[in-house]
Amino acid sequence: MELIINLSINGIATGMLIFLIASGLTLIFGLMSVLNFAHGGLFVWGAYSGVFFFSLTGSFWIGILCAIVTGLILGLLTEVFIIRPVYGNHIRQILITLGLMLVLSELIKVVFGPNVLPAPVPDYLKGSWLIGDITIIKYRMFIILVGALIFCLMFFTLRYSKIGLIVRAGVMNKEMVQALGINIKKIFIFVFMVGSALAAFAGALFAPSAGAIYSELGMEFGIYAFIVVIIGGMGSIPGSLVAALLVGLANTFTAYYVPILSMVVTMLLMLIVLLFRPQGLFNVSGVSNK
Amino acid sequence: MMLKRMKLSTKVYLLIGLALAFLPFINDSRWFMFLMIQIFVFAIFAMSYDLLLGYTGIVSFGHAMFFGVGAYSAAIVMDRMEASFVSFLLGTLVAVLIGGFISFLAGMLTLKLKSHYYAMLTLALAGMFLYIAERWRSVTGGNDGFTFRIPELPGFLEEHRNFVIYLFCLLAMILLFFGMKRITESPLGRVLVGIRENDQRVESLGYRIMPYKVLISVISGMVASLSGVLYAISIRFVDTSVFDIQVTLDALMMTIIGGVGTLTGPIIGSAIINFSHHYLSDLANIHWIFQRWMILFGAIFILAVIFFPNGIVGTIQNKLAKRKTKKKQYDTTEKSLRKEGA
Amino acid sequence: MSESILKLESINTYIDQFHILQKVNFEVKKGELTVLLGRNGAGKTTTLRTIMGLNPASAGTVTFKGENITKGAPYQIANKGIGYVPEDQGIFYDLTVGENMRVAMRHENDETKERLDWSLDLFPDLKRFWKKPAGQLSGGQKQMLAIARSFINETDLILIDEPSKGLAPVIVEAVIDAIEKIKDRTTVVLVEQNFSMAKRLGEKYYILDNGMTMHHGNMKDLEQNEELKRKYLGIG
Amino acid sequence: MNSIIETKDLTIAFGGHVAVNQVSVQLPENQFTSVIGPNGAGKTTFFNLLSGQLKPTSGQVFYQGKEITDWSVVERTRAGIGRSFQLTNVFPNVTVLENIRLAIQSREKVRFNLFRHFKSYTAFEEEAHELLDIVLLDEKAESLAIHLSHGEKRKLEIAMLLALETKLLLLDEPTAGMSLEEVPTILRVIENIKKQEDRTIVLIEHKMEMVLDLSDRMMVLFNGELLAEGTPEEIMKNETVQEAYLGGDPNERVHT
Repeated sequence: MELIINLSINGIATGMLIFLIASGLTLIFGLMSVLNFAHGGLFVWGAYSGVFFFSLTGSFWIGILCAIVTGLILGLLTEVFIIRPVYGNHIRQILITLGLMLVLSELIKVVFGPNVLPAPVPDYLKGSWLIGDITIIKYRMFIILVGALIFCLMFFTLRYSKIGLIVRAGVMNKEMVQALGINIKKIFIFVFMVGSALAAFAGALFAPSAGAIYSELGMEFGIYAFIVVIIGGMGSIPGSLVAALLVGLANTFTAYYVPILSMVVTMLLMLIVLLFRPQGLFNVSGVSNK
Repeated sequence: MMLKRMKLSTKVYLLIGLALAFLPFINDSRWFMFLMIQIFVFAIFAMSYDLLLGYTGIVSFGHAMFFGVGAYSAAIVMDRMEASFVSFLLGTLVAVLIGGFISFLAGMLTLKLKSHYYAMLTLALAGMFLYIAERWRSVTGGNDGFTFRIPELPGFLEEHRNFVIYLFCLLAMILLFFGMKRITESPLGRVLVGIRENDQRVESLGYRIMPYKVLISVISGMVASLSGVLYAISIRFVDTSVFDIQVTLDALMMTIIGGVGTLTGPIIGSAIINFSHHYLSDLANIHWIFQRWMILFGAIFILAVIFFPNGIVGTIQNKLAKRKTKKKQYDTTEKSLRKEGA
Repeated sequence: MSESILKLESINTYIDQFHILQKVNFEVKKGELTVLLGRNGAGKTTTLRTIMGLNPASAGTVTFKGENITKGAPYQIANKGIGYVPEDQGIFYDLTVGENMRVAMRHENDETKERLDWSLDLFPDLKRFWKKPAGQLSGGQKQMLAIARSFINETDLILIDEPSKGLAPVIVEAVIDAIEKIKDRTTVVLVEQNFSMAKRLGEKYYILDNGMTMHHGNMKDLEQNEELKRKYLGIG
Repeated sequence: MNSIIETKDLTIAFGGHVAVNQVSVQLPENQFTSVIGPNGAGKTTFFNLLSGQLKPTSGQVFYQGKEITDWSVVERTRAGIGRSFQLTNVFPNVTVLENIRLAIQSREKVRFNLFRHFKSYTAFEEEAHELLDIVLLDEKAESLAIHLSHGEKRKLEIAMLLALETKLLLLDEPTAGMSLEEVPTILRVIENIKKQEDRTIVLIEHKMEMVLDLSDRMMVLFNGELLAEGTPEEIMKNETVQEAYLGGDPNERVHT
């Protein structure tokens, strides 16, 4: 029983991390219908700048902050120079952002060097609590909390805030939103920057839990994020959360019981979903898949 | 006579092929031959990619898995069996069958959905193959890979083995080029273009989309596997790098830079990318930035997608088409020329 | 003579390679309801879209309240005080009626509230269905929402594109009543195919044909002019 | 008289919006039926339900007595239901000729041949040219479809539909957005199809004179419901129709 609880907590923590990466992707796809294959690149840039500034300043929070700023800046540049010419054309978006992914992960090696970088956990989040036989690793708890917080924040902002309304309206009818006196270009830049910052934020949180980071992480976790978005239903934030938790739990349990299957299980989940519910678990009707 | 009935373009292609066959007599240095073989192999690989991207509008991000499956199947079969002509054929057959089967599966699952599903599924599948290749050490040798022997050629030919492989790959490229060209110019190929342009309309003309998409992805997967077989044979070694996303990216860049939907574009793209790989890596001794030449490529790729979406061949064809338009007085346009010129 | 609020001078607009508006001249006086008439494809909708900056003019000038707005972005033009009700109404279907209104509100202050209350009195249906997704409204209610939404902010000019299109006659009556009240508060430009409606509401008219201004004047004169009506509007 | 297509309580709702509501109608074979109704009345949606682009929320569709409610677009097209689209819907980056050739190729069931060269089917190309001649578009045969004007795209739509040689032709506002000079061409084409044997035409159209002139029967949709159905005379006399659709004094309506 204790084992199952331990594994579940690990799984949920992993799932929350994946959700954090996927949330930015979902946001950008769901609201702007942009497929950003460079999302993993933003994630890995967040991880590196988080670790770099943490070791530079000694403050974990400054590291996180710098990662978010990095995400915002990269998001801004990406939207203006890469995405803007290809709005509305999925195939070109896929191609161009994959090119960007390549550039981003190679640039990591130029800026931070090609070697694996150790990523420590800040002292006050080190260690664990012991409740009976259940070990609760503090940092994992921290990630679960942050993930839940981000989910609530995104969900309620989109549902109830004015900016959320404008963004949703902009997706339905871009022209009309402009004719109502709203600068939709600015809004889209903003959404893209927030999505990118979420990816970078996820990177900065991920680094300490992995212990070490390298530039190929972007591709690996980019794939995870995409799988989660497919399983959850393209563009649905609750869908992403459920799918991410599912993937996290499935991964943790198979890694323990059938280690050889741990990579394949994510794929299997996706295949099953594609087979029986190709539109994903929580499809948003507005941005459906067909 | 055969020659008379041939179109001008066909003659030109054959002539270039013939010229390439004689190239080793001018420069037979090992590295040059090797480079040319790489160009041929990747040209085949990129052409198979163009069938999907350029002619049907399907984006695959896992094309490397066919390449890798081809390379591994050939290598494993030849490693386990005696290096004979039979094992070579068997390896090729296995490679093509597995390649075809995977693309069939991926196609059935996602091709009825929008383009990005196929892209993501293939990306993930390719990731899975890489993982399996790394973990299943008893068969694949893990990250280190393994070398294997290829069948010995009779007598005199064995002395010029590189030359034979060179000719073999060149011949394969030429045959596959004409084969794929015929597919794109067949009634089926025209339906594919219709699907690329407007898939819903194709349905309301009475064509089912799925069989076409699946069929072309199977053909493409099989050809890609073949290029993997040739690759393995040409270097007599295989490791997990054949499954790398980099391989897919190479095909993508070759196709885009050369010209999507042209088949000749990917060949030219393959030549450009392979030559640049070679020379830019050499430059790494001069400045470390050249070790990171992928940045440069990525940037060129991005610029090409934005400003140069027709690639080299596509742009030239457009120019020619415009000139012809002026002659003809009415506005003939860009790609319509494709079916005549190319 | 009242002052001119909007003026289009030899406006040329292209959509793709098509030359849609060819030297359109058009002037609206403050407080007057001007109707744009003409056959399908005459360029009426494009004229409104050019004013809004949605299909910017390639030549000519658009002046609004003395300011040149020809090259303005749609949102800038809207913020100068022009409301727009497009032909398809531009309702955000998945948002509720209230959310549709909120998206349009530039400020949420007393003045906006006053305008909101006023329009809810004008269209009680909107109040009733405040929390209902706008996609579920009837055609007439959608039209009302679109109109109410277009002047929720301080608005000096409203452009309304064919409000009677696709509506049952009873509902058209309600829309006419509403526009009559609105025109006391702001200047209105109306594109309309339904001549009986145009006749009842309009003070001035402009006739477009093939992207050119063919005729303009007082609505009362047009009513008498059988020849004009037959020639450009196909009625009589 | 046999009905070629029949609907029973055909209904489709998008979210809460009922676009087509309980429409039951029989369209007789070899007759010309027009569908009229204001914008947003559900005419195009009704067509989409007949041709299979949309599946109904409830109700049934029958074609020549067989239920086809669950049939796909492809199956319906092959069975003989062809349609043109309101928003032109052609293959943009291929030539005008090729657009039609693809339709002929489908009709001739040349679907999966990947060994012969497509140009070896010379009859297809000849026929495509003939069809282009009929709609006065042959001089544009080698242009890319994307470069056609709106009216020309409409003509191409109709030529593609003709190429399919279907029993049933659903024409969705074939002359909308055309310049006045182009309309007679299309009218003549439609009249010619009407004269052919074994052709049933259903037309959505706003131009009343045109509808009254051509139709054997008319059906009026309003707010997704079938308001009336009958001969043009019956429809013109029908008071509900007068009131709802034509909106009072018909002389005051701008005919466009």
